[in-house]
Amino acid sequence: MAVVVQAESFDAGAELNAFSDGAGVGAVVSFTGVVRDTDGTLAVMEIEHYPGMTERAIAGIVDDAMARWALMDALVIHRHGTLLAGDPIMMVATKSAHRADAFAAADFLMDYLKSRAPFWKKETTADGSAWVDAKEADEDALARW
Amino acid sequence: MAVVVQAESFDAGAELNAFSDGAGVGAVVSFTGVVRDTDGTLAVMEIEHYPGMTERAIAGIVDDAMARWALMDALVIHRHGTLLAGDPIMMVATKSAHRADAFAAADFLMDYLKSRAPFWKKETTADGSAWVDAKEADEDALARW
Amino acid sequence: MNVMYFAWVRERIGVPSEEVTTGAVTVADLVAELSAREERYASAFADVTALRVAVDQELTTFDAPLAGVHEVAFFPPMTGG
Amino acid sequence: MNVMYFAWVRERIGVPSEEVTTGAVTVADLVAELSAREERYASAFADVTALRVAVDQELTTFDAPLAGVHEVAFFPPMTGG
Repeated sequence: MAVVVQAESFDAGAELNAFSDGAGVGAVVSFTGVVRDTDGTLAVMEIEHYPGMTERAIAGIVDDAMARWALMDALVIHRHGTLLAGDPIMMVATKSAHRADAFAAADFLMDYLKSRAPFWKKETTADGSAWVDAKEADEDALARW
Repeated sequence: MAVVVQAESFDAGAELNAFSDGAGVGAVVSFTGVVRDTDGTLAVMEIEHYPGMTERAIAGIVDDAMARWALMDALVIHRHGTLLAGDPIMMVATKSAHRADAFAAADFLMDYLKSRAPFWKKETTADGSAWVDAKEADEDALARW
Repeated sequence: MNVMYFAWVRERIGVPSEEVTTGAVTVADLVAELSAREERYASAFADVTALRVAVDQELTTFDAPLAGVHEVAFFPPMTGG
Repeated sequence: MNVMYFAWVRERIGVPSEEVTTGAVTVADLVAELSAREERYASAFADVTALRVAVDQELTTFDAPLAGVHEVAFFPPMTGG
């Protein structure tokens, strides 16, 4: 298991390739979250986090995923600090013998990281800055698991 | 949409990076299938396909996915010919504004490619060669959609 | 019409494809006609529930009509992905 | 104990963290004590249903006891991923 919390950018493709090796691996799933600029007005996205708790919360979520599905490994990278539209925010990867485990675990990791890892996003546009509200749908998504 | 059927290997990380760009993209999901050597005895995997129908069947499956989910794009790469343990067999990638669409579409594409794209795998071990049987679970998985 | 065979169907019949002149009305009729012709066909088609068929590169069923068809392919369930 | 604030809670209270000496038995008691102290706390804690709390870096509820606790953090619902 690898959990990385960093301000620096990362290369999702290089991370995927480095992660994919291993005896018995048949299926690798990755998710990359990108700073989305819905209407072309986003200047910056700032991501605040809770150092210490962040790593601990993510490791706990990854432990849960490893216990629930037959995974060979899981990777989480999550950035904080100032990001621009199109920048990679975070990445999850899972690997398993079979596709169903790799898919379900990656989906689960994303749902829990979204609502249970201590990150907060603030968007700045020409109109000013605003904290991104948590969506009810994201909290509801946890009930799937 | 890109559908690639080829004998040559491919670089999943490079493909993922080339695929991930685009205005409004917030979520990119990839699946990579790898030749799995369960007990260390696999010599080669041969993948036979039906040229012409293969491209047509995959394009039909991708069209279905693009119609069902809000995708900005989808990519399918699938190899045929002779592969060794650890080699990448195929890859699916989807991108969307939101993670739920990207995940569901990639999962759907995999289920349909598994049972509806005309590929057949043959495994050769020290004990000889055998065609891989389709699993009932793979056919059943289609009922999810 | 061009008749194609894949995977173990190809191996049992011994050729990947062949030109067949037939008056068969449906795929099932063609299967019966080929099976009556030689043991290698009878062996490949012994259990059609273990087979799939595509007509002009579209998956279909064994009761599909053959009028105007250019290409019929027989193969086991697919194992892509 | 060390009390931390994140996102708009931090902005309203005006500091990222502070050392608080308190006899509060639960998180809710601490919230009441801080809210009574100054308007900026009252404003940040006006609607605790819009807040989450972590005690020693574990998410918990507002009725959690504070005995032996080193760190309490208040923040809005998380928006990671």
